[in-house]
Amino acid sequence: MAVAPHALTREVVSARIQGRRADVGGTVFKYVLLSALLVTIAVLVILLYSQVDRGSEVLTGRLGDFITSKYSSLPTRSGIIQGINGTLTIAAFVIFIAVPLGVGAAVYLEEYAQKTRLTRFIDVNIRNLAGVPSVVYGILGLAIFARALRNVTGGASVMAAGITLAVLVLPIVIITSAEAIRAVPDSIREAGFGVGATRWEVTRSHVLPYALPGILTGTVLSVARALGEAAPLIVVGAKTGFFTGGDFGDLRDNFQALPSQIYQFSRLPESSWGGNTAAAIVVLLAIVLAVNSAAILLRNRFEKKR
Amino acid sequence: MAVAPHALTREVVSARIQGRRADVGGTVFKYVLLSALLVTIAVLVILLYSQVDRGSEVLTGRLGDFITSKYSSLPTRSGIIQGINGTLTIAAFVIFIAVPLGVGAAVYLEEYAQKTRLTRFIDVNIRNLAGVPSVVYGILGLAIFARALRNVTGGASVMAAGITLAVLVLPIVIITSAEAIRAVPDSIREAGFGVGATRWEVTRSHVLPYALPGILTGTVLSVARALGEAAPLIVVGAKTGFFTGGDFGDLRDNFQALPSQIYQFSRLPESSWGGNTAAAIVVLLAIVLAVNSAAILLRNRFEKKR
Amino acid sequence: GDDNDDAGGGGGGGGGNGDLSGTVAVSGSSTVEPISSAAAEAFAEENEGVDISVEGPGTGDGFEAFCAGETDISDASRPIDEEEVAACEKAGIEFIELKVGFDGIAVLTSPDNPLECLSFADLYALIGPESQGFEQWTDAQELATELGADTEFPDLPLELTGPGEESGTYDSFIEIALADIAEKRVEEGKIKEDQAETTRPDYNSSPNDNTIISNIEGSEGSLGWVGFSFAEAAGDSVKAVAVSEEPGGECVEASAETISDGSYPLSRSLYIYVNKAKAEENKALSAFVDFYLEGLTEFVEGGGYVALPEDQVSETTSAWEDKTVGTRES
Amino acid sequence: MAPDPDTAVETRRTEPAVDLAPQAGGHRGAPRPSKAVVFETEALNVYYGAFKAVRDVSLRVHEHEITAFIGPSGCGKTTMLRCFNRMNDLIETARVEGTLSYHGVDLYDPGVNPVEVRRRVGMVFQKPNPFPKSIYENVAYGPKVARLAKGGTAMDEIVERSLRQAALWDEVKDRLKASAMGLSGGQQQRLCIARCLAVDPEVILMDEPCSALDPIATGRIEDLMDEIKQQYTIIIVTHNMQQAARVSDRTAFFTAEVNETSDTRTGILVEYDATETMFSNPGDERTENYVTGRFG
Amino acid sequence: MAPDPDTAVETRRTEPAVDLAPQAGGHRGAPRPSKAVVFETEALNVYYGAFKAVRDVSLRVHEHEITAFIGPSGCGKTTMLRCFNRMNDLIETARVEGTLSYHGVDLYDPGVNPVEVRRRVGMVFQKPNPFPKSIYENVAYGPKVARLAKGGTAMDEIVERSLRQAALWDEVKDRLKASAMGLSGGQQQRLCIARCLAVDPEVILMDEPCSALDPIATGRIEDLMDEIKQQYTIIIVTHNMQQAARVSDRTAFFTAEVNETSDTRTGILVEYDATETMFSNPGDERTENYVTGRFG
Ligand SMILES: Nc1ncnc2c1ncn2[C@@H]1O[C@H](COP(=O)(O)OP(=O)(O)OP(=O)(O)O)[C@@H](O)[C@H]1O
Ligand SMILES: Nc1ncnc2c1ncn2[C@@H]1O[C@H](COP(=O)(O)OP(=O)(O)OP(=O)(O)O)[C@@H](O)[C@H]1O
Ligand SMILES: [Mg+2]
Ligand SMILES: [Mg+2]
Repeated sequence: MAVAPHALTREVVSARIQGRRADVGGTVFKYVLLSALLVTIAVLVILLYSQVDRGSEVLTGRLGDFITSKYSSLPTRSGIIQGINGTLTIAAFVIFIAVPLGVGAAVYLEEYAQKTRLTRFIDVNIRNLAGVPSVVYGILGLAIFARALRNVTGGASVMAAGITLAVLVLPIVIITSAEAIRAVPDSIREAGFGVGATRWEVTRSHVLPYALPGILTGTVLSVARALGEAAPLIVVGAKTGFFTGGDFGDLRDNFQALPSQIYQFSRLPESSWGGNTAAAIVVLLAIVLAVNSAAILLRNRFEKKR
Repeated sequence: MAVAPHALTREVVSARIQGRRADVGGTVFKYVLLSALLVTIAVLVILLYSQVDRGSEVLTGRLGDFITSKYSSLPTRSGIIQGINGTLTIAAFVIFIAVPLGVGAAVYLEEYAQKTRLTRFIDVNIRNLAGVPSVVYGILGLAIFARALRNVTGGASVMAAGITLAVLVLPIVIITSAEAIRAVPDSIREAGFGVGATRWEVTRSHVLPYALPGILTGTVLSVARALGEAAPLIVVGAKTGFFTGGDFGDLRDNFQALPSQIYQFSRLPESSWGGNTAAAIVVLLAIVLAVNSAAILLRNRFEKKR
Repeated sequence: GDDNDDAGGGGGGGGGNGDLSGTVAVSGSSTVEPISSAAAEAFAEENEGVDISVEGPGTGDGFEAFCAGETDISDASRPIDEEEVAACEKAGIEFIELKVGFDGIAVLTSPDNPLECLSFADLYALIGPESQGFEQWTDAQELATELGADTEFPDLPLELTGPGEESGTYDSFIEIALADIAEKRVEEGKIKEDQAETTRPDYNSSPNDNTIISNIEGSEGSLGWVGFSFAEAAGDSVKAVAVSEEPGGECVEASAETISDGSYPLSRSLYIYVNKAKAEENKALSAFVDFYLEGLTEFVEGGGYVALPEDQVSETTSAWEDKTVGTRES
Repeated sequence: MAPDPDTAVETRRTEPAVDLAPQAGGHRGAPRPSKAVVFETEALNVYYGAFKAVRDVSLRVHEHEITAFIGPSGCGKTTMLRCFNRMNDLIETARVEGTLSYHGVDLYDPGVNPVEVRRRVGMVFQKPNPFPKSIYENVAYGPKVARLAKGGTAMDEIVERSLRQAALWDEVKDRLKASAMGLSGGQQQRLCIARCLAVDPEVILMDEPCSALDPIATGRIEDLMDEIKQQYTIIIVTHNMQQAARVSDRTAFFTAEVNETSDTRTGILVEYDATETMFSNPGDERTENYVTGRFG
Repeated sequence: MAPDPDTAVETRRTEPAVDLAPQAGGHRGAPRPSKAVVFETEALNVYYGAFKAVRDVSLRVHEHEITAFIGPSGCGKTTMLRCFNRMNDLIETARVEGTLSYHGVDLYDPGVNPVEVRRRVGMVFQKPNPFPKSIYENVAYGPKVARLAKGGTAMDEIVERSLRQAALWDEVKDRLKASAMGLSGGQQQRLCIARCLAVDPEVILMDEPCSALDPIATGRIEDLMDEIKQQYTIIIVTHNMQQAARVSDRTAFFTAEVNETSDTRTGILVEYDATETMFSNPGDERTENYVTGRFG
């Protein structure tokens, strides 16, 4: 070719293949990336440490009480059982409404729907829905689920809140699931169709299992988001003060949830309530952690199977 | 084989290949999926319609004024320029801090880091961080960016808020980017390494372009989330009343952002402020829409190139 | 009355009526919320069948819901105003106004600030509508002097933080400290009519008292106001300034005594408003109010506020027993 | 135009195009007992978007025979093959014109269920594409969806038989539960053959099934084809002339024709006849050049 | 043990394993002028996790020669090939033991930069894997990262030359900007060959480069190999005995040996010698059976 014949002696070759082409971009990049990671980790550590520290008195002194008591205006007697119940109920709504609906819509869009102008329009709209501020969902939830449908939901109840948050995370579930489904190689679909499977069989047996880790990631992001939203709950009508009730299973009753409870605690005098605020944050983090761990276990189980 | 020899006449074949195997699951499923989609679309329509309707007076009567005036305690004079400035600035912080850091960290984790126990631990933690309630990030932002670093940020400034929200969405950017990068087929990497490219070159030329649509999706979700968060801004110290300043570029100054302004409007008497609330929501939705459209255009450009 | 005849009802100790059922919704001032909460908690312990909730979004928000018929009791850290009365009337809601205690408004600054005492005129010069744009304490000196004050302001940047418009504390502060001077200034033509009931617009407002306190403790030239109980809870991290009504008048520090005997000028009364029609048809509601008033002193003091003197307690009790409709304040 | 009805071009063609000449030579070669026609295409055109990939193909595929498709790379063999079980439906831009009948039934009739077609017309793809699942599951999936066996020993038997037929059993019998993605290229290809056999189809379409196989495995697959053609109909795409000559009964030679105007290449059927004829005495010069390796 | 230093097994082997016997036969065959040794492996073992895929391979690859690797599917040919340019580094479970030197330099020395190795030892993969970009970009990418040309006409020339060498130019010259994913299987394979040639490497590793190619394209690629071996060193994996016989100078025959205890299969080098010898007069019965097609 254009290049002169190589005189390949041991020395020449050794020099050549041991040389490192100036990969400055690569090296700089690598350290930039690493520091990005470290910053992120540092945030977690600071966050956890500061909260555990501030809440240590409550967490070590009266954790059982704190978790099982209702809210009281006395900081030393106040607990968060109502918030825990509400948060778990809301999570259940999200998991049982938003996840199936969202994954279903994503499957429909990616596997069934023709790629027409209409589906593109729908796709754009779903992306826009994901960007609607959560307060707006709160306003919507108040108008529709807490007021217009009060006969069903019982007013500003945990059911209204759960449905509102399910609607809030629905677009996120759809988008992340659709992304995961789109990443499934076509050759796998062809293999399935090739042995005479229906579209539904191909979807169920091959597309969904392959996309599952990605779908789980999106789902967990959504559930976690729902667990952490305070503003729409407050707008929908989470009780921010003392109330009786809020028991687990009271779907059509007054409710409280951990994030709004934390928000409320954070407005009470810091000196006496700071410990409760921090302890409630730690409990919420523990719940999020549990949800995540469950999802990661599931994810690993399915990734191994790939 | 085990099956008797086929007697394939025209009639037999015709009956066979025209028959539809009872695909009840598939059909039911299809309609479930379709209704999931319709519900989602319905929500958007209701949302938009109700807000545009409620805000129509402001939107048609004094839109220019509304967009260019500062907040005033008189509903008919109040505008949202400070909120718009704050929101745009915060979006800039997220785009210029969280996106590069997040994509960088994802690339590092997926392409560079060895899969050790440590990286798995980091991965789990990032997933947990994504589940930390936004209020908690607000508390963290108040403590670190608004107080400890007040010499840099100027206290409860838009800079403090922007950094707080950048930190808030960082884990989401990392997770969705990592998911997109993981979906890049190994054969593409092998092809790149095979012609003597460095890891950085393979990442830049092949992995990132291939993963770009997915990364963009995640990024847009994150920016949209940041545009819509109210609770952490209020905790960090968004001004919920009148204030001078809040001009574009005043990074170390008092600030307001659209979501917290909407939250504030929504707490003022409905009869006189309802129109402003709805109009502000419509403006925020328009901004989200613009961001999304830009991202979708980008996405399509890069998908075509695949 | 709080009859205690049915001993079989529930295992709750004391004199509750275990058979009561129904709902009671309380909302309104976040200042009064701890008092109502304490009452509600004690009541709920004895009456498991009653669904009771107490919230504190703010006095104004509370009246809005109350006059829309959404709540049974509205907590207030100021008397109901004319607009709100009109709204209630329009909705056909009659209410019983019950005074339950006193709260002071503490004027706070940083412990590093040399200032010891401020008069209403000083406060008007620093916070009133005419102070818009003042960035240094000394910027207000001229106006304060014009109003007859002789306080010497420190040469520090002025950083103001206080509650927002939705808060009863904001309204009370204007009402008590600024309104009289502002009225005069309107007459003198120095400010416009619609500015009379406002503060300067350019200050840091927050609905979160902790944020206010932390802003105040953060800088030397800070100034702000919060409810007395919050100031007390904040301890030594901030300094409560003594207040005098007239320039050169007696400087009084906020304390339980000075607030209850009325010598601390920035003190206000706390109220609950009960929906009369609902109280008549809802046994649980009337029982709750009975219970509330019976333990009133305990609840008020437990919340960190100043209890009513004997004579006013009986005034309140008789207003409830007579179901006196309408407001006697304002 | 074409006296031998089994191999020649349809006489009903709509356009008497110039490129039909070579096919007219198809009536030489040893006459065979006429077998039932499985596929019959008539003036078949296949497009990818605006690009015409295959033009005017008319041919008949016979029952219990092996039909080989040969021709240079890019001439549309894969494209043709994918028409026979409607796999082209899955490519959004692909479009088929003309008629294609299966046992006399129009395959592209709206009433036809492509799923049922594919169930009966199996396919081995050019690039091995095992499911990212275990070896066992790869083979068992087809029979499961076709309800041929519920599982248990019946399924085990199908899996073993199929893997044996595909000459893979010995190599994988001890790791049936291992992932198919860890197999070598040739092993994956045989797995895909086994997967196709497992559903017991009527027709098997094989797109270069032996391209990644060593001579031993290739020989086994060829033996298999010979054995099962008693019951099945087979169409095989191959680049290996010896293989086409060895195993097939009829051979279709495609080539790509450069379009003068647009400078794109469209696949056409040059000649279709009994394999013996095609290799010993082809009617078209291009066929002769191709099969004898006189390249150009 | 192995008098012919060019083809025989290394005498420094650490373990005198029983399975070495066949390789001892490597010293027959016509002696050739001894060319420089490019690769030398010594007791090379390759593992995937705990699974030993290749055992104790010792051989020498010579400059300006074509070395063919033949053997049944799954015997470790691809695995071996991927050791020569350290592509195995990219498989997390893969691990290499023993030594492998390139022009006397230990390839697995920590000081060696695998990027530089791959730049000089190019590879054509078994499954065609074009970048999901345009045809032009596929070919131009290697020269770009190797800074052989900045773009413009210099790059255009490299692209054209490479595509011509890979016998693809005529088919794609009018759609260089079209996506490589729309090419047929054989076109993709030739594109990957062109991509590899474009960086002007010292050694080219080809894993079944003609498996999806028709005889015409195959002939062109074989001509190409013959032409460029004056400047390059080529290792080719092939299942086509004729091809191995036609093009290669030396042939290595691998097979998979069933391990008695674990019932897994490990690849071993049975025999390595001049191609003439291997096909006319092999030293090992297994080789003879394989190359003559006496299967089993
Ligand atoms: N990534 C991998 N992980 C685990 N095992 C593997 C992997 N790649 C190959 N193997 C196994 O290693 C052995 C050798 O595989 P290799 O791909 O080298 O075979 P080959 O000789 O190239 O076969 P073929 O001719 O079929 O391509 C096979 O048993 C295969 O299953
Ligand atoms: N999905 C597709 N989109 C666009 N063009 C395509 C597509 N698939 C194939 N083509 C084009 O159609 C023509 C025929 O392709 P086809 O795959 O049928 O060829 P082939 O005969 O199978 O070739 P090979 O022997 O190389 O596999 C080629 O020019 C190819 O580039
Ligand atoms: Mg093909
Ligand atoms: Mg291989």
